Amino acid sequence: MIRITGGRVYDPANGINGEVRDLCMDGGSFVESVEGGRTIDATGMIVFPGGVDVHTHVAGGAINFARAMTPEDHRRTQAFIRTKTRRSGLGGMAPTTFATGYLYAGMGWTTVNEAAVPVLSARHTHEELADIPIVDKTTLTLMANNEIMLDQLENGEYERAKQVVAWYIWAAKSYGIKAVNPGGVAAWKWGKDAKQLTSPIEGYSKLTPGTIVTQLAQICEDLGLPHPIHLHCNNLGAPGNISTTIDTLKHLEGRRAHIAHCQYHAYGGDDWDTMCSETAQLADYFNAHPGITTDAGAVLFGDTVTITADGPWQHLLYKLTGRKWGNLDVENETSCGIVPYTYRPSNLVNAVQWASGLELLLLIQDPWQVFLSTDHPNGGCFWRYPEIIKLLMCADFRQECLKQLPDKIKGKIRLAEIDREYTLYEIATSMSAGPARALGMPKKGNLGIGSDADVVIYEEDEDVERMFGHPRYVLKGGEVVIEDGEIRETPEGREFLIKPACDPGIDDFMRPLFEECYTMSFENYPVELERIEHAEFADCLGSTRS
Amino acid sequence: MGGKVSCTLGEVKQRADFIVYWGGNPAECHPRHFTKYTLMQKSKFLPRGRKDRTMVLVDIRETKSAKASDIFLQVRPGKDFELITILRALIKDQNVSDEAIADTGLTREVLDDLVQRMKSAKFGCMFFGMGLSMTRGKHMNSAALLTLAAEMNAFTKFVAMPMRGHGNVTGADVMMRWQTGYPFGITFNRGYPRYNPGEFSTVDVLVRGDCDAAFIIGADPGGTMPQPAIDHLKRIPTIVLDPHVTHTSKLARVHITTAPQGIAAPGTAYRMDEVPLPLKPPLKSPYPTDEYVVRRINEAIMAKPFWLPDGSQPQMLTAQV
Amino acid sequence: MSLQVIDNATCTFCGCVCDDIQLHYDETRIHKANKACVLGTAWFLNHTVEHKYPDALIDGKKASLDDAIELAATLLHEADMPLVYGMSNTTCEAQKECAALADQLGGLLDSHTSL
Amino acid sequence: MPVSFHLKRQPEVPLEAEVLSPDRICQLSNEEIRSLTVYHGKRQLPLGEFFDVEGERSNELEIHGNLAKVRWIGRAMSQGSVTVHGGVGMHLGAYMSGGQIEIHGDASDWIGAEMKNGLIRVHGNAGGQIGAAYRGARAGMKNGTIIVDGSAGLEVGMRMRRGTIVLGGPARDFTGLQMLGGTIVLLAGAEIRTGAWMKRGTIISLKPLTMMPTFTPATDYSPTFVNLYSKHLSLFGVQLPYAAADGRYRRYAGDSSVPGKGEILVWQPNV
Repeated sequence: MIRITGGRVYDPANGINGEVRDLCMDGGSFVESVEGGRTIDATGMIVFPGGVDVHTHVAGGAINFARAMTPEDHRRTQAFIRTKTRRSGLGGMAPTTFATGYLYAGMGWTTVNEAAVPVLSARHTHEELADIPIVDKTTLTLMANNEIMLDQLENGEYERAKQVVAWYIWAAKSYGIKAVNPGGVAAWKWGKDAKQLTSPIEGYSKLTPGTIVTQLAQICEDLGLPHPIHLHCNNLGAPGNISTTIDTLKHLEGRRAHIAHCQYHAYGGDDWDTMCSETAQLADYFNAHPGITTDAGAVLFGDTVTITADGPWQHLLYKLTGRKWGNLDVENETSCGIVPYTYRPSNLVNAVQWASGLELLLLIQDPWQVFLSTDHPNGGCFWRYPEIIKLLMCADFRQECLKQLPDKIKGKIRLAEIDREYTLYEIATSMSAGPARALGMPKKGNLGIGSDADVVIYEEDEDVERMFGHPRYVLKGGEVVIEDGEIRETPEGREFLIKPACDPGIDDFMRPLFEECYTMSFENYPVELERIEHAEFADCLGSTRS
Repeated sequence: MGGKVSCTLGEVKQRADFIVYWGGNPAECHPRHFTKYTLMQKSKFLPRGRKDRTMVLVDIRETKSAKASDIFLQVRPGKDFELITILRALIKDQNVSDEAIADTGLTREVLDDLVQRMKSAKFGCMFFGMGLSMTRGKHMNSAALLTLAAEMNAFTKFVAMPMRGHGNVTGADVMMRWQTGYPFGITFNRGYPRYNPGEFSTVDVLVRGDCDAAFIIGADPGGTMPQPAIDHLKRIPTIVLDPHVTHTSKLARVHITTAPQGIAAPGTAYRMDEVPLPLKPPLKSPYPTDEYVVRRINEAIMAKPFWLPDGSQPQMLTAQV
Repeated sequence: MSLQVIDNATCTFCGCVCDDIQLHYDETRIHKANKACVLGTAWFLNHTVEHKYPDALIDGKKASLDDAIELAATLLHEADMPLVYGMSNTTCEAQKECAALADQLGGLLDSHTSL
Repeated sequence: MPVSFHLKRQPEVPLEAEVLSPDRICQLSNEEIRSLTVYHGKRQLPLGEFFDVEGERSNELEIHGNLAKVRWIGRAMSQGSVTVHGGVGMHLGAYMSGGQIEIHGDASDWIGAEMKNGLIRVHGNAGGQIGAAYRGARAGMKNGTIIVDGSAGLEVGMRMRRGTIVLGGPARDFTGLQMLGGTIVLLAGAEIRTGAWMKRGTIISLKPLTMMPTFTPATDYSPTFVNLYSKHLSLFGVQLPYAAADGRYRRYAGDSSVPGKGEILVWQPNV
């Protein structure tokens, strides 16, 4: 039992904007009142719901590949020393599992969404998630290049495709689906890509990326997934890709959707020399369509390692940078590529990317629609979020940063003309309330009675980056996990999953198709429920769990 | 800087029309590799199965696997690194002299043909075994082949992967990466993981006599390592966990018999392509599992005083240099 | 007595980790391993539930499991530079305990890969 | 007055003693020096447990004893000098950016790994990975000079970017592996795969080498820079032949597999 008293509370989901309120928690949830227990005096402090990361890559084959590829970064990065009860770990571009939990909790984030899980190695992802302490987790299954599913769409078998998707979600014990470069990764398996939404995909006669986008979004709606389609559009990172992105959004019209890391999809220009920001166009679309959400995928200058299921893009990046390249294609399902990268302010392309991420966060008016993310580790590491918060809250600081960009940037970006500054209320929306709502997690991202008692308490500080980087207290499930910058407790987090309704005959349908393209036994493929540590079921919309 | 470009075995099964085995003998060491994953399978992309695939075997001697191959290339012992480096040059149309090629035991005609086949493949895959990774040059030989595969992607789809032996060695590699950031050769003596193969790798540690106790599980260095390493294991307190009393058990202070994995111990094992698979043990062993025994040892140590003083800080980070 | 059957059992003898083996077994041993290769068959059929070895040995003499665990813990705890090595022929679950052991000991952690 | 250290207790396991560096010692009193922490395996112990220490507050260090198990001496030092009478363990002068190290005895692996500047002189034999990059790093030594009178091990100068390595004795395999720049001088040759995958840089060998197949002989000549280089190296007592009357250098270019623009010069004496 804990009572937090006297703090200025920011709880956008409940419309509370900086009012002084007391919070009580017991048994992991907020309650009306408690008798006894600890009291935390938060007088003069700022109280937020724990952060929710809607799009990150913290566990599974891809990030683990990145860890193996970057020993030089582990040697220089933040190290967490072993204590009697706490495991050691390394931070950096691709933190180890234990350190991932410490770092997220250390800046007040208490829920993370691992946004790319191939079903074939979902067991591996869950094993890693079990080793990430403190935070609660969800996972999204990679679907838009699954050949069994694509074959159904190619043949016009929508209902079958829906069943296949439901089967895969349950096999992976995941929370929803992620669509990466629809059709493009399947083409990459032949060394090709899919850039046009309306052209048939390599290896198919009719199927286009556009069809995949529309139908997959509809499948998510029909299955009642709490989180809508989570879409990584085609043509990521390419100059002039704004037209693809807008075209994709039009294919989604009328449906719910979450567009991942939109910064990477908002460029104009014809080539690397003429590449410029087209964020205004994209932001206008979002402003006119309140039903879709997005996360920024903001870029921060410095070293990182890029990992994405977008194999073709990574091969291009490898050729551009001449640095290390890792690639792992997963049978029938997806691919992933890994390339270490350094974003430099002096590099015109990087400068456009840096500005674009911030522009989107600032030009999309409603913070319930655009969320804080760096697409960790692609645009920058998640533990650098406080830097972004400072850039959003301090227009002067932004202007200062703009000065380090090359002169040629003039005319390519809009950032210099934007004077909007985020309020604390808007930050709380973008880092917690908004992503929780988009993920369909009613007990996250708010401080209402009955919700999960995940709280972060900041001591007010003129230096916003320091304030958000070093919370005074972090509570997870009603337990103090961080106090005065020290890790106090490292409880295990929970994993949320769904069981979408599924035709019982689907197993018989899947088996022969499965055996044709996979190399493991059909029976051994689905992740056993008992492997998920602290599994918690979420309900699908408009249906009760079957 | 090259890289590591790989895929799961199902991709090979479905797509690979060009398969190279380098320094490995799957016919005898991974008997089902051909039939289950690579050569014999039919798929929608390769409907005629074996007929739609070309297999090349590169080795220093004609092993049983040569029978399964379309092309057998006998490389002179110790010339693998040179041969792969020549191929890297040839795919980029760089000039290499006939004498230099002849020195590897092969001819220009053979290599030109190989390069032409590699480039015209739709999906190439190279597997390498211990004949490559354990001979002179070691990790650089593996790096050479991985780099060649990465560079081949300028022309067509190409991947490479090691043919790992020893059951779940891949699982150890994968798990250590997520828990420590490094795949092997790790020390925790400063309270956090540090990595340096050659310094913290077991053979080197034992031969130099750097450790003063050893805990050996699921391996038998007493039967496989060089004599100076074995001699050091005899000198220090060694603890062995194994389903059998092994060579190492015989020189150890403590041996504990455990249940064999997958036969009497449940859990997970990783395939060579890093796909995790569940174990389904049929038998009930009279012995406890490794997992149980190591957890008990961990608990017993937890009850003893902790070695690292409070307030210890990381000191060996290069960021501090 | 009729044999029990497990379908799609996983063989961990080599890196192929085939998971389509059909095992026929009774309380004491595995009698048949369908689909397994010659190496896998030998691996499955050579193990029995027989109490072939002592539970534990200390300095070559039979000892109880508890004594062996306590002595192992003491020896490792006293060492200045203990080594945790191997982990090829064991489960991931046991491997995780081994990593926890090396972390707790402040020792070295290494697998077969480094050879 | 240099601070002098005499090894009094032989470590049983590796002793990590990065505190044996002028930067760490130069401001400290004798007592403070003795209480600096070293790692005997995982145990944190005071330096005084292993060494008798005489003197204080100096950036000149003199160390006596068989230090084969003592690692990281002179790590990241930027000034002063370290002189060792006896052998030393791994990582001698790794990351150093200035000052000098002189070893009257043998050294081990990773001497001057990723060093930025300074001088390391070993009068005995050395191990492998001299001036190399640690695993995964893009570049090894960035500048400075390493001179080993005796032999060396594998991967000498791996991925070095600038600076000079001179080996009096023979080196083993992969000398100059993936070299990016700088110079390696081999007075007694090397085993195989010298210059493999080099991108740029120069390797000079006074003895015949087994060349990688991806190196092409270009010309036999007497390059003027060897003349200048020899004069520079004569400061360290190293002589390179350059007089046309004595012979010429055969220049090999490679490694064409990269493709790289490195060069290997092999001395061809007139007979």
